[in-house]
Amino acid sequence: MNFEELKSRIEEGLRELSAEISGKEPNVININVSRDKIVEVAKKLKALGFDHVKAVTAIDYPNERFEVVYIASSYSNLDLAFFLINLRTDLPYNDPTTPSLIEVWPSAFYQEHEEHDLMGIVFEGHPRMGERLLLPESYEGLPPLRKEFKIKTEGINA
Amino acid sequence: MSVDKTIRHVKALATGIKYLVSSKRMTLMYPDEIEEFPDGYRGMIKYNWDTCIKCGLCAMVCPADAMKMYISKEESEEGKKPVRRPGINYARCVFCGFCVAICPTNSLKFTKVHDVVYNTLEEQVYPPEKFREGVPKPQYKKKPKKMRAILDEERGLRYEPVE
Amino acid sequence: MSLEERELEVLIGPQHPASGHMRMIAKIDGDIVVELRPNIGYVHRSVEKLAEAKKFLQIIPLVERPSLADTTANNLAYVMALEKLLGLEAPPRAQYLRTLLAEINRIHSHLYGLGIHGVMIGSSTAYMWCFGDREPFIELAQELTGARLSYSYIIPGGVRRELPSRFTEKVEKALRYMENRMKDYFNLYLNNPVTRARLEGVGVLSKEDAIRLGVAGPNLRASGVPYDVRKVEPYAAYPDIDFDIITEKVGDAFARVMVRVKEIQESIRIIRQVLKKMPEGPILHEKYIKAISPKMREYMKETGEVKFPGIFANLRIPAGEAISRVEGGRGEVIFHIISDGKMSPYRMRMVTPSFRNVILFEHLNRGVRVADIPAIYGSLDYFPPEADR
Amino acid sequence: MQDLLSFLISLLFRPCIFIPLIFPGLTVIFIMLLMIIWLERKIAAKVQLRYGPLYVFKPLGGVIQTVADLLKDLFQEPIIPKTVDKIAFLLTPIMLFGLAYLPTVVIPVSPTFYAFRSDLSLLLLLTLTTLAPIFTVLMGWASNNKFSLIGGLREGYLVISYEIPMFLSALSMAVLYGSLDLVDIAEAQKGIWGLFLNPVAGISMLVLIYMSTGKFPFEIPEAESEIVAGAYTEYSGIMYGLVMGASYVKLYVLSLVYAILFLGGWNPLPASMMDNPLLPGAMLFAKAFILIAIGVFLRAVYPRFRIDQAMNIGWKMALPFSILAIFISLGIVTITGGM
Repeated sequence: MNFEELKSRIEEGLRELSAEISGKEPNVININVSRDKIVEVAKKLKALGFDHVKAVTAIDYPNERFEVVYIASSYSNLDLAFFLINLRTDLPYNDPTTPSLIEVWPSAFYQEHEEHDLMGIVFEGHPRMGERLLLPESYEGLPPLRKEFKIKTEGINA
Repeated sequence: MSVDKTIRHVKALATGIKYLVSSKRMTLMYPDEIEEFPDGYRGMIKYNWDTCIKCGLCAMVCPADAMKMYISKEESEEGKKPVRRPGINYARCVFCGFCVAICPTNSLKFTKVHDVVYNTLEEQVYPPEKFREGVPKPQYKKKPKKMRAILDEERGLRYEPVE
Repeated sequence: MSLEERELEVLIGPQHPASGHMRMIAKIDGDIVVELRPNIGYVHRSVEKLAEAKKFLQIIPLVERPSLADTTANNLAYVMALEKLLGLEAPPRAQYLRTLLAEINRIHSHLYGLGIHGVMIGSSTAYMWCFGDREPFIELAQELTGARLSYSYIIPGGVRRELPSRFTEKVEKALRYMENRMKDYFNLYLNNPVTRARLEGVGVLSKEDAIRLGVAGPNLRASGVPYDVRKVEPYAAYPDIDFDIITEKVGDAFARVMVRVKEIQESIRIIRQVLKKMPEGPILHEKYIKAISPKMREYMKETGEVKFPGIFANLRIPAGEAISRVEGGRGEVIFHIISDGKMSPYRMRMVTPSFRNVILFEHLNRGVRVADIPAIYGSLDYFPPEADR
Repeated sequence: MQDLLSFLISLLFRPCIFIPLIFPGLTVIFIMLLMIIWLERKIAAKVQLRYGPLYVFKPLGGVIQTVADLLKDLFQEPIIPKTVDKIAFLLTPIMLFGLAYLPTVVIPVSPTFYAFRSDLSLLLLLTLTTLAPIFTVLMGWASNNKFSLIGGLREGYLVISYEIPMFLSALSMAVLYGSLDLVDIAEAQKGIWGLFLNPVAGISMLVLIYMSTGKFPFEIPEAESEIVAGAYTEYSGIMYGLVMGASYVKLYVLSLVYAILFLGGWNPLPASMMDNPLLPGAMLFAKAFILIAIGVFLRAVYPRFRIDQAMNIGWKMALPFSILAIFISLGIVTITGGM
């Protein structure tokens, strides 16, 4: 399967879900959706054969938005395994909640939990929201991956 | 107990006995013997005071903030303006060798020294004046035998004394 | 008696001979594990955040640190992402050298995993043998790169060292040694009826579950999914190399061990081909060679040691986004880098195979016996610092 | 002066003093312990391509290492956790070691040299060896630690699965020789050793000895990678030394019994050498020591079984085999009309 073919097939599959689809050669397909459609889009993608999530990246654009990127691909169909689907959704800065996709992709379980822990995104429907994963239980304060959380740098002079 | 299992038990025991009676060993008897490292080993770094052009690239590329630019006192007083030279903090150094690789005049060079003991954290900081004196000599209670690791088809690694 | 009273909660780790830097909270009923929850994060070092404060080249040693036994995979994946953003490719010889180091690293990473697994089920001999036999390969890598484990060998546009003299010969000796030793590994450990009894049929991961849970690396292939990044999205010199993807059908602990053992044998094959086919040529992209002063270029030719051009100190990466993946010893490493054209990444996501395999602790340790916990743990080749990053 | 010395020596060679204090009693136990722990580490090291203990007295390959370890243990602070049951916690190591040592009194050294002779000495000996595991279970409970508890329970489960077949195997020899007296049994093997007469009993008893003393592949009650150190988890210093030593002492005692039951005891020494206990004693000790050495060698070869697998071996393999062994003995007795 080549890139264009897959892109058009995805476009066809997601026609009614008002998803913005753009491609980046040779193997990345970006799908932008709003958060209320994301579960449906994920289900469609799973039906197309993208059966697992490789990574969940949350990106902080201060005072503007959060972006959550699910990088999905396929294990069961090795033709599709070459392609990486980036399912993206933007979240408003003051309300970083999005439905969890663990029902569709259980492989996102720990990834979502980590982004919750370190970036403060709330994945609705995830059973471990509010629990710590990597940070100590007693940690309070800003989620460390936020841009507001500054770390000290020393510079080159002693 | 099947025959196959019995055979496999016997084979395992026989292999154990084979190694019990053989005299192969992999150990390098550190610290009585120490390994002489191959060329290009990324050990502690020596500094050439004279060829250094004080460009600061080494401090800029250092991933661990170990290499820093220190004010070189004498030179600064002489020239009436601050002159900065690199110094290293071995408490932080990760021995990646980026500073050596980026130095445009080869003023930083690797040595093969790596096993040095310090009593305090402060001792591990080498400002330029100390840095130029070279790397400390490892101190041994008894002079160790220097051994070279030789790859061997029979034994994997074999250590041979270096003359 | 009610069910709650029957259950005993056992905290395995973080101070336990076989827990590693993590805690497993096990609820057991008699000798049966009812539920096990991994509690990770004890060695979290926040690589993703630190990367945002460091310059691109400085991140190379940083990404290596989480998985010290398998540094090349992280190093390579990170640099590949940078190269995608820079729009350049390393010259062929550099690609071959990268492959060479990656495969040497895979062998000693697998031996590390097998050894730890050995001592977890009680075979101290398997542990000592594996750790001893890692040594020739570490010695080889040390000769090539100058360091035992934290190689930092791969840089944007190439690699840092030329092949040392008589290296091929030395590699061949180590490979032959390993091939011979494998027989004794089988006799004493892998075919030992006690080992078999402990591993066969324990912690079975079905193909469907492996796919559903997004498992990575040998653990995935042991369940019968022939997924290997080296074939799916070939990088470095892998397109030119002939090798097989190792899979097993059963998906139990023994299958996972066997995948690793066979991959060592496959790596031996790859290394032989790499050394045979190694092309001549530069080992750094010419764009960077040009940026190096003529005197230093001369020095590079003489010693085979690559000097960095001055621009490396403050390397700027064009704005954009790149995802790279590499098949490391433990599985697929993924880097997702978002650059805004400055000297540090805007966001760097690093997903390691161990982190993706954490989910297996919960999944596989249901209804097994207490003694199976270490047997399953070890078979996953799980490395806590790698998962915590 | 001379008289006093010779009197003391003759006193020492009185069976009721020699046996409990010298051989097979305390002195030899102590030397054996130091030797066997060193040997265990050395054998494992050799198979694993290492040196093992070496630096404490290098000319003899570090044989004094265990003494150094013992001294270290002696001077280590004995930590008694607040939450333990103090009396049980402190008492069990002593009971464990004492009960492991006690059966040595019953063991004869030569046909004429014994501290204690009874028609039922084999039974008495076996009974005494079964007492120790009870204290391991108690130890697991007294430590108030989950790993200790699991370790103690594991020991409990194992005891019932190895004890019965081990008794049956041992008793099959009693059937064969028509006596429960260890001296009689050893004397009956002047010609053929018991192992060759009834190999089924011999092999199953040997495996069960290693199982009962926690040698690999049956090192289940103290499986380090699973339950830290089992019942011994909370112990430190000399108390740990005692409990660790106890399992070796048990191995030593059972090896001696095995040597008497299956390897002919002090045979094939001629009767003229039997007057002095030293030579037959050395013979007996050598046989037992080989068995111990094999036991510790297994560590280098095997991983450990899971508890259910070990219990399977006890119930489904060793038990039928030991019953078979009894029938073999009965068969031999019927055919030959008694040994």
